[in-house]
Order: sequence, then C-alpha cells, then structure tokens
Amino acid sequence: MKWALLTLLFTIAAVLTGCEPLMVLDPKGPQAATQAKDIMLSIGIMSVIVLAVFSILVIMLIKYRASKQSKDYEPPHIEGSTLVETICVGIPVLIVIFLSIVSVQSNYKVEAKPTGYGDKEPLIIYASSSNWKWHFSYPEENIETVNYLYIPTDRPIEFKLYSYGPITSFWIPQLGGQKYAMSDMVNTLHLAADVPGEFMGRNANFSGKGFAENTFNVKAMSETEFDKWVKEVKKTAKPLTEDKFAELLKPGHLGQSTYTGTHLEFLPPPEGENGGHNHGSSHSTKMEKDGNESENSSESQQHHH
Amino acid sequence: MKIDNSLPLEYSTEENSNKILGFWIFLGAEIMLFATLFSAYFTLVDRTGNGPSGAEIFEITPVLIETFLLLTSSFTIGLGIHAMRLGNKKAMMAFFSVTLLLGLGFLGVEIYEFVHYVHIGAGLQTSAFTAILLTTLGTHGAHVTFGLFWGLFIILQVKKRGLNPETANKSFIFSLYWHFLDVVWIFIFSFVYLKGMM
Amino acid sequence: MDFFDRFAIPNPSPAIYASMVAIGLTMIAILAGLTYFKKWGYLWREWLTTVDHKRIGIMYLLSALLMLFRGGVDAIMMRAQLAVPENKLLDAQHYNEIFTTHGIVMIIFMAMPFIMALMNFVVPLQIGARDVAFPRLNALSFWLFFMGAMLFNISFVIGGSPDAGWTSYFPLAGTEFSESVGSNYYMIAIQIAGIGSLMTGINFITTILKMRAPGMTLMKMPMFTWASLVTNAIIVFAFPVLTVLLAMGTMDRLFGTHFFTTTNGGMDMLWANFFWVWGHPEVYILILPAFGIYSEVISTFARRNLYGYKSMVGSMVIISLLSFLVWTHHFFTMGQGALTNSIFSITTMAIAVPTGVKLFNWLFTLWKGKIEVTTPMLYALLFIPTFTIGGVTGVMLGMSAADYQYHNTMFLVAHFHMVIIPGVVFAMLAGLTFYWPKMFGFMLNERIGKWAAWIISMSTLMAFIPMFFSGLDGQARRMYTYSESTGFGPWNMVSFIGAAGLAVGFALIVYNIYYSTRYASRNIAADPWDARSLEWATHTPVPAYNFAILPQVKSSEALWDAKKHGHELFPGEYEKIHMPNNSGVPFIMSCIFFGWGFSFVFSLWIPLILTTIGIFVCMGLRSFEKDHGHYISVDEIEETENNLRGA
Amino acid sequence: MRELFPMKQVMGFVFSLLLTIVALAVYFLDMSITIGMTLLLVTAFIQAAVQLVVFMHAGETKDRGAIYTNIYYGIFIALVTVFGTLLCMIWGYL
Repeated sequence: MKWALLTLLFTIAAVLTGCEPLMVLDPKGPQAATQAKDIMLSIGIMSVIVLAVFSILVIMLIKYRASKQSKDYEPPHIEGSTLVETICVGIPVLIVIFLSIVSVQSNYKVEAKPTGYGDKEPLIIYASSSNWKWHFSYPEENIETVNYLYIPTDRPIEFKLYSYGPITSFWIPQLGGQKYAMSDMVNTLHLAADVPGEFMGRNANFSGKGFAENTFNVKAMSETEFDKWVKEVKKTAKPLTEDKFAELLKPGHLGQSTYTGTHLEFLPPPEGENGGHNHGSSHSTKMEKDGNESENSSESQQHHH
Repeated sequence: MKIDNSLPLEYSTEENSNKILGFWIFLGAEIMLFATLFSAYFTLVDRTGNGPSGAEIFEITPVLIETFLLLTSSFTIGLGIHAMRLGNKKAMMAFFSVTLLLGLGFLGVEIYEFVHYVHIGAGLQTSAFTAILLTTLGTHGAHVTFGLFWGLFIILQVKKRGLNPETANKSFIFSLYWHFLDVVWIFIFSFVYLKGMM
Repeated sequence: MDFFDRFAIPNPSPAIYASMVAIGLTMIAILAGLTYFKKWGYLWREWLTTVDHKRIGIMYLLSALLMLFRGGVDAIMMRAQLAVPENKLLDAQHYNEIFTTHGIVMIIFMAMPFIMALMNFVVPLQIGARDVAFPRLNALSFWLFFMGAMLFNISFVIGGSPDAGWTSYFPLAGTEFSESVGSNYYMIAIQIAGIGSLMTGINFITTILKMRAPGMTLMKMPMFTWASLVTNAIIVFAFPVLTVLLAMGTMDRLFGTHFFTTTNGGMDMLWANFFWVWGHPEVYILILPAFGIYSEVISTFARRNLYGYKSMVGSMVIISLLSFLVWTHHFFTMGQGALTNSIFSITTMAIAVPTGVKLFNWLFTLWKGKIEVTTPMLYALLFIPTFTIGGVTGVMLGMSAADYQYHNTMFLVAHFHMVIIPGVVFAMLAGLTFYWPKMFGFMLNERIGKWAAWIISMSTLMAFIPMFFSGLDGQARRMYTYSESTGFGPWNMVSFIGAAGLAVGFALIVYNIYYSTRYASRNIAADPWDARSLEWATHTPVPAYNFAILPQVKSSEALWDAKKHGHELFPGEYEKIHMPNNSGVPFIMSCIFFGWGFSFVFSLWIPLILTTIGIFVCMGLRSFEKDHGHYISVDEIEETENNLRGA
Repeated sequence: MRELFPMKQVMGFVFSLLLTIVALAVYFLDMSITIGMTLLLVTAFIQAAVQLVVFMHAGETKDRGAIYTNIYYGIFIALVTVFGTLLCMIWGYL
C-alpha cells in the first residue's frame, strides 16, 4: 500500500512540472521575491523533515512488524532516553531559530520601502474597496480609476488601503503579499514592479455575495508610458464628482472606469492615531443596501487590454 | 456518604471537596471572562465616537460608596464562614444577611449610576466606549444580582435544614463567589474609574 | 403576516425545500416509531434523564456522527460547485451559507462532541472512577450542546443560515451587511453549546484531579487522560473569551451597540482579535485528545509502553500554554507592523517543537515493538505522514512575511484540513473503532474498516494536496466560482474527486457499522485488543458502577501490570456503591434553553423573558432539591458481577 | 463575641481599606500616568492577593496545588490576553 502514496506524490510532481509556474512563486517585484525566497527555503527545510519522518516510519514498519518477529518475542519496556529526546528537541529548536531569524528579517523588509530603487520617492496610491469594487486614487497625478491599476516600473509604490464596508484584502500575488483594507484605519502596503507586465489583483478576504468577482487588473509599464497614460486620462476622463462617487459606492459590480480628480478631496480617508475612530459618523457615506447589481458605468473611456 | 470529621464541614465528603475544587476552576474561567471584558475595555476606551469620555461622566462619590459597600460585604461574608466553622448558625446567618444587604446597597447605587449615565447621554448605543463600559459594569452587576438570589436561597436552606455538610458546602462556595466579585470590583474600581479620572 | 415573514428563508432553493420535507418526514417517522414500539418510557428513563457518563458519551457520539453527515454534505456541495470553472450548481449566496455552516458544524458540532464522546466514555474508566465528578452537570453539558446544535441546524429551513464565514468577521456579519437572522443563529447557537463545553471542562478537570483510583498519581495517568486534562484546562480558559465575544456580537446585532460596527468608535478588528484568542486554543482543544488517542493506540498495537512518557506530558503542557500565545498569526496581514508580527511568528513556530517531540516519541514507540496493524493502528500509522505534511505547512504559514502570500488562500485551507483531518478525524475514527467493543459489545469488521481507512486517507491527500498548489497560484478561499483563464480548474477537479472519495470512505464506515451490528460475534472478551490500561479491566458491557471494587494502580499501564506481572488490580471485597440519581432537569432545562435561543434569534421578546425565567426557576429548584443519590447493595453487585462473568 | 471577629480577617479588612485609600491618591494627587498606573497595578494585585489568601482560604486543603496552579494559569493567560490584545489592536500601529 505504500506504493499508493508514492504514486500519488509522483503524479503531483509530474503535474507540477507540466504546468506554468505558480503565481506566487513567479515574482515580478522585490517584495514578492523576498516572499517567494522564504517560501522556497521553508519548503526545502520542511521537505527534509517530512522525508526524515517518512523514512523513520517506513524503517520501523518494515523492521518491527509482528509478522517479521518470532511468536514469543516480548517487546522490552523502554522509558525513553535523555539523549534521544535532547536531539528531538534540539534539532527542531535550531530549525525554528533559523526560520525565526529569516522570518523577522523578511518582516522588516516587506514592511519597508522596497530596496533597489535608489532614493526615488514612492508613488502613493490610495486603494479603497467598496462592495465589490476597487477604487484607486492617485493624489500626485490627481486621477482615479475603478477596478484597474496602472503603475510605473521604476518607482516603489506605497498603497494606502481602506474600505467602505466589510474588511477586504488587497492582493497582487506577483508583486507581493496581501494586506487588509478596513473601514476605520489606513494600512500601508509597500510594493514595486521590476518588469512591465499584466498581473492579477484581487480582494482575498471574503466580503459577501460579490466576493468571487472582486478582482482588478494591474498593468506595470515604464515611467514614460505611465506619464503618457496620465496625460491622456487628464485629457479625456470626466471629473469625479461627489454624486458620481456615491453612485460608484453602491453595492454591485462595475467595469473599469477612469476619472480626473480623486475622492480624497471630498471624502478623506480615515486618519489619526490607529486610524481615527470617527470615520463613518462624521461623513455620512453609508452605502445603500440594495444597489444595482452589475451596474456598468460607461461614462468615461473603458480600458481594455 | 463517608464523612471525614478531620476536615471542616464544608469539605467533609468527597462530593463536597470536589465541588469546592470545581468551583475554583469555574473562578479560573471567570478570570478569563473578565479579562476579556477588560481587554475590550482598554482597547475601546478612547473610541468615544460622538459620545462622552470616561472623565466626563465618572463621579467619585457613588464609586466610593460602591467600593466601600462591596469591600465590607466581602469582610462580613468572611466572618460568616468563620462563624459557620465555629458552628454558630445564628451568627453565620446574621453575617450572611448583612452581606446580602450590603450587596443590595451596592446594586442600588449601581442602578442609580446606570440611570444617570443613560440620562446624560451615555447609553448602550452611544459609542463603543459607553457600550463596553456598561457591558463590563453590567456583567459584574449581573453577577452580584445573581449572587443576591443565590445567597438568599442559601440562608433559607440553612435556616430550615441547619448546618450540615451540604448547606455548609453551599455557603462556603457562595463565599468564594462573593469574594471573587469583590476582587473583580477592585479591578474595575482601579482600572475603569480611577484610571479614567486620573 | 409580517410576524411570520421573518421565519421564511430569504434565499430559497429546491434543495432547501427538499431537505425541509426530508427533515419533516424523518421527524414524523421517529415520533411514530417511538409511539408504535412504545419506546417513549424507555427513551426517557434510559437516555433523556441519564447521568451515566457512558451513555452520555454514546449520545455525544451519535450527535457527532449526525453532524459529520451534515458537514460532509456541505463539503461535497462546495467541492462539486468548484469542480469546474464557472459552475452554476450553486449561486453565490447559497455557497456562502454552505461554507459557513460547514466550518461551524465541523468544528463546534462535529469535532467537539466527538472528543467529548471519547472523553466521556473513556476517562472515568481509564482512571478507575465510578462516574465523573458532577454527573448531572455532565448531562446538562451534553443537552446544552445538543440543543445548540439543533438550533443551529434548523437555521437553513427557518429564517436562513449564517453566511459570513465560520469566523463571521464584522462588519460583514453585522446587521449592516448581513440582514437575515442567520448571524443571530451563529451568535446564539454557539453560545448555548459553548456554555455546555465550559461546564464539561470544569467537570473533567475536577474528575481527573480528584477521582483517580488509589495509587494513580498524576505521572501514572494513561496518556489519553493526560491529554483530556490539558484539553479541559484549555477549554476552561478559552471558552469564556468566546462567551464574551458572542455576547458582544449579539448586542451589536440585536441591541444596536457599536463594538464592531464602522460607526461611533466601533472596531472591526476587535472581533477578529477575540475570535482567535478563543479560536487558536480551540485548535488545540481538538488536537490534544486526538494525540491522546494515538498514544493509546500506538502503544497498544506496538505492544510496547509509550516512549518518553514524561516528555509527552511536558510537551502537552507547553502546547497548552503556547496555544494562548499565538493567536495573532491568524491576522498577520491586519497591519500591526513588523515587531508584533515577529513576536507572534516566533511563538507560532515554537509550537512545532513540542509537537515534533510527540511525533518522534510515537515513532520511537514503534521501535523494538511488535507492530500489529489493526484498523485503529492503521489510522494512527496513516496519521503520522499526512499530519506531518499538515504540520510543516503550519510552520511555513507561521513565517509572517511569507504568510502575506498564503493568507486567505487555498494554501491555508489545505493546511488546516491536512492538520484537522489526519489529526482529529482519523483519531476519532481510530478511537471509535478502538473503543467500539467496549461501548457496544462487539467488534467492527476489520476488513471493511481497513478499506475505509485507506480510502479516507488517500482521498484526504487527493482532496487537499491540490489546494496547496492552487493557493500558491492565486486562488483565494471562499470564492464560489472562478473563470477558466485562471487555470484553477484541474486542481479543483482533483479536489472534487478526493472529496467524493472521502464520502465513499465515510459511507463504508456506516456500512461497517450496519454489517458488524448484524453479523459480528457478541461473544467477545473484556479486553479484545490485548490492551494496557484500566478501561479494559472491567467487564463488557460495562456495569453502571464501572468497577465493582476500585482498582489499585502501580503504573500508567495498570492492566498490563496485572496481565504480565501478576499485579492484583482489585483487592478487597464488595462494598455498597453510591451512585447519582437520574434527572430530567438537565434535559428540560436545555429544552427551555432551545426556546430561549430561538426567541433570541427572532427577537421574540416576551417568550425570551419567559424562557429566561424558566431557566432560573430550574436553577432555583436545583438549589432547594435534596438529591443524595442511591446505593447499589452488595447483593446486587454480586449478582451483576456473576452474570457478567458468566457471559 | 470576640471569637466571631478573628484578628486575621479584621486585619485583612483594614488592610484592604488602606489599599483603597492609597489607590485613591491617583485621583486626588496630581501624578504622571506611569506612576499612577504603577500605583494602581500594585494596589489592585495586592488587594486581590489579600482576598485570595485571607478570605478565600485558597491554601487550606491538599488541593492547594491544583487551586494555585489554576489561579496562576488563569492570571497568566488573562495578562497575555489583555496585553496581547493591546499590542495587536493599538500599540502595534503606533
């Protein structure tokens, strides 16, 4: 029966090699690379442990099966040995210490401005979620997009995350891990894209009926291209008014759309110590409960790629 | 049931001694119950929304009265158990009655305090802070209320059935409960009221 | 009509109506059957009012199996929906309700009663006691759990199921985004069951600390008893957190407070925080008894004493403390910064050390043994490799920077299923098979049992290994559908086949129970497995008083000593035995609790007040009641013992 | 009558009143938050210990080991919960 397990493992390995690289293990930015490196390292170490356990188990089972022993064999009484147990504690402790050091270092890395971009100021983008959409505000460029995100490749990006409604989680697997967006505070997520390309982004935290489709597209491009896009938006897109934004916030799914101006001006994000606790009571932007499902805003130019 | 005469009445049977240990473990759970409330309180204390803060609504006088009543009741119930161990049923019942009266007084002041809070606009629905304040105080107050009925039932039983292993055991366990409520109050007094007014 | 509208299901579907009819018919059939066979009196006298730990254990077991079925059907429906991209089997709302109830049913109403079943049945026997310390409280615990489970389960036919995930994070679970009564059911049904669990915890700690047989010091307790002691300690300190949390959630939903809302200072993170302050220890509440079962099974069938007894005990105590120090790893991505994450990352990974110690001790118990692969042993042997995979991925998840990529993905789902299924489910099935003869007086068929064990374990790998990959490929958990271009399709299809395999495995276990009930020999000895501890020293079926004479114990393997070294287990003569009386109050009080919960869910304030008074009246009556139990006379004991010996 | 008021309990009561008065200093006197909190922590925990030992007879039977273990375990986890929660909910973000 052991072969059954082995066959299964081989099948999985075969399927694996036949496939495209898994998204998380195919990083396109420094943060995702740090995380992928940690993941591969831990998979390596853990495989050794799994192999050790498997082999001890197999050896024990082969050697000490009742059928392999004489009928009158009486297993001895063994209390345990300090030496063996020290080893069983010692090796895991060493592994845990090693992984802790790696983990702590990576923690500080992913929580800081990505390295390797010189002293370039990070581009700040406010990413806020509402049921079940993402709003991206570029205060520096003074534009705002819905459900898609354009970023330059040669600048670090600093996302400011918050939510109009349930907790969501902002995640672009190929650029880096996720972080929660919540209604009463702003979280910061540092990402950067090393190469141009299109990436999948989504809300990873369950947020109700429309959760599965709560995705957005990310396109990384060179800085010149990015600037060109910003200029074009400023020329063609309609301004984002307070009424328009209130309409966008209604629950439902929307296509992609673009605006000049940002909602930050008339509806600032929560602020203050620990996120400022008055958000929601001072601004009355309570979402209407029954908005139009999959209402499609086509007022400004649609971006397809 | 075997009765071990070397121990105080309340421990004298196996069942009795099980009950006392079981109740101590229950108190362990109660520590966690109140610890959770305190964690929530400390987290939400500054989140007053559009409502008042602690410093704006707390008053020292009722709090001091409550503290004094509860501390004294904890002392008298201790004396009640002492009297019980001396076999003095009358004194024990007297001390228990005083304890319950003090508890009733405490509850009266607390109810006054609650009415006052709601009156000045610090109700349950006002803000996260008022909600956790009233919940924490209310949980303690509900324990006291429950204790008043429990204590009354015990006095009635001691009166009718006298001091026997069973009633002694119940009285002792009740005293543990009452002392524990006093301990919880000390923490409320220090970390809700005094810290809030500091 | 307005009044009745609230009881309607907000999102009806043919499947729900069909189950409604099926539930109704089953209820009628049960009631009619009880009446026709005149079993009402029997049911009341022998089961509903019983305070016997063995019968309570069996009732827990039946409830757990029932709930396993319910949770399993949910699981199959989920995997079927995800088997192919853009499937239309379920809509989003229905899928959300199903994964929510799957989680709660499996953890609170399946795994918890399953461990309670084994603890109830085994622990008093294993320590040589006549019952638990507070038999009546034990009955109340069971009935509260049962009524909580029933209340939760009627949600999908009356008023609608909860749909905010088993974690029910606010504000999603608040009234603003979750209007139906579903989340009220969540708050109140779990509250009722939770109170029952807390009382079980107190009861078993007292039992284990105070009622051990003469000679059984703490360090001579069998490992399952140790596991139960540590587990119940965790229950006592973890469940009050849940009590407070659910009360706060209830107040937010029904009384308009602002603990977790987005307005007036409410803090949604606080729900997540307290949920996991309870939730993480809860994981160890489930896994430690399982470890206890494996320790018993492995040492029995390796025919050897457990290797490293002291380190086994020590590691459990350390796990119980560490389990309270790691909860933040469930929300590393909430923004609390690198320092906090680092602290909790280290404590999380530290748990791997005591767990590893246990794993190696089991492996070394096999060393120089004489391994006999019976069904329970097969589960234990299959547990070791599968659980190792689940365990090491846990260490990976503990690395907080990397966790940013695993969080909320199928990788996480794969991890905890690979821990809970081999860890808890295999252990419970092993324990079920192992203790079945003691419970019911016949053995389960070994051949069918082994087939089931292989099918279940291979299907587990097949169902959950693909999720590691789809998670790393960007599949978030709780998505009811995905597009073909994501490439998740093949992974999920394999998962679905695995889930179907699991269903086949469980069906085989049911068939085994049926088959063995019909054909197995009733003529078995008290100790059919040639086991080592006290529970096998008494007769099968176990008499009401467990042991006619209290056993004298010299080591953690008292029965083994008696069998191999001629140690006299039962010295002395029969004496009359004091036993507790049956009582209907726990059952009645729990029924009132059910009414209380139902009124609460639907905000029926007058019934709520009446039932609240009812509950306190029950407590008041108990306070004044004189119940000193009864004695079993020496003659009666002699008669019972002679009959059992003759059998 | 005298035997109804044992010295130990009377002293315990007087001591607990004293501790309350000391704690009150944070209200009546002007002090920094650090000193105030330290004072409150010290008085509250001593106060709890007085109740436990003098009034609740925690150590009087052979179950004292179990009782104290239970209480210490409870206090340990309670402190972890309080400070852990503050760390995750407030301090971690500063």
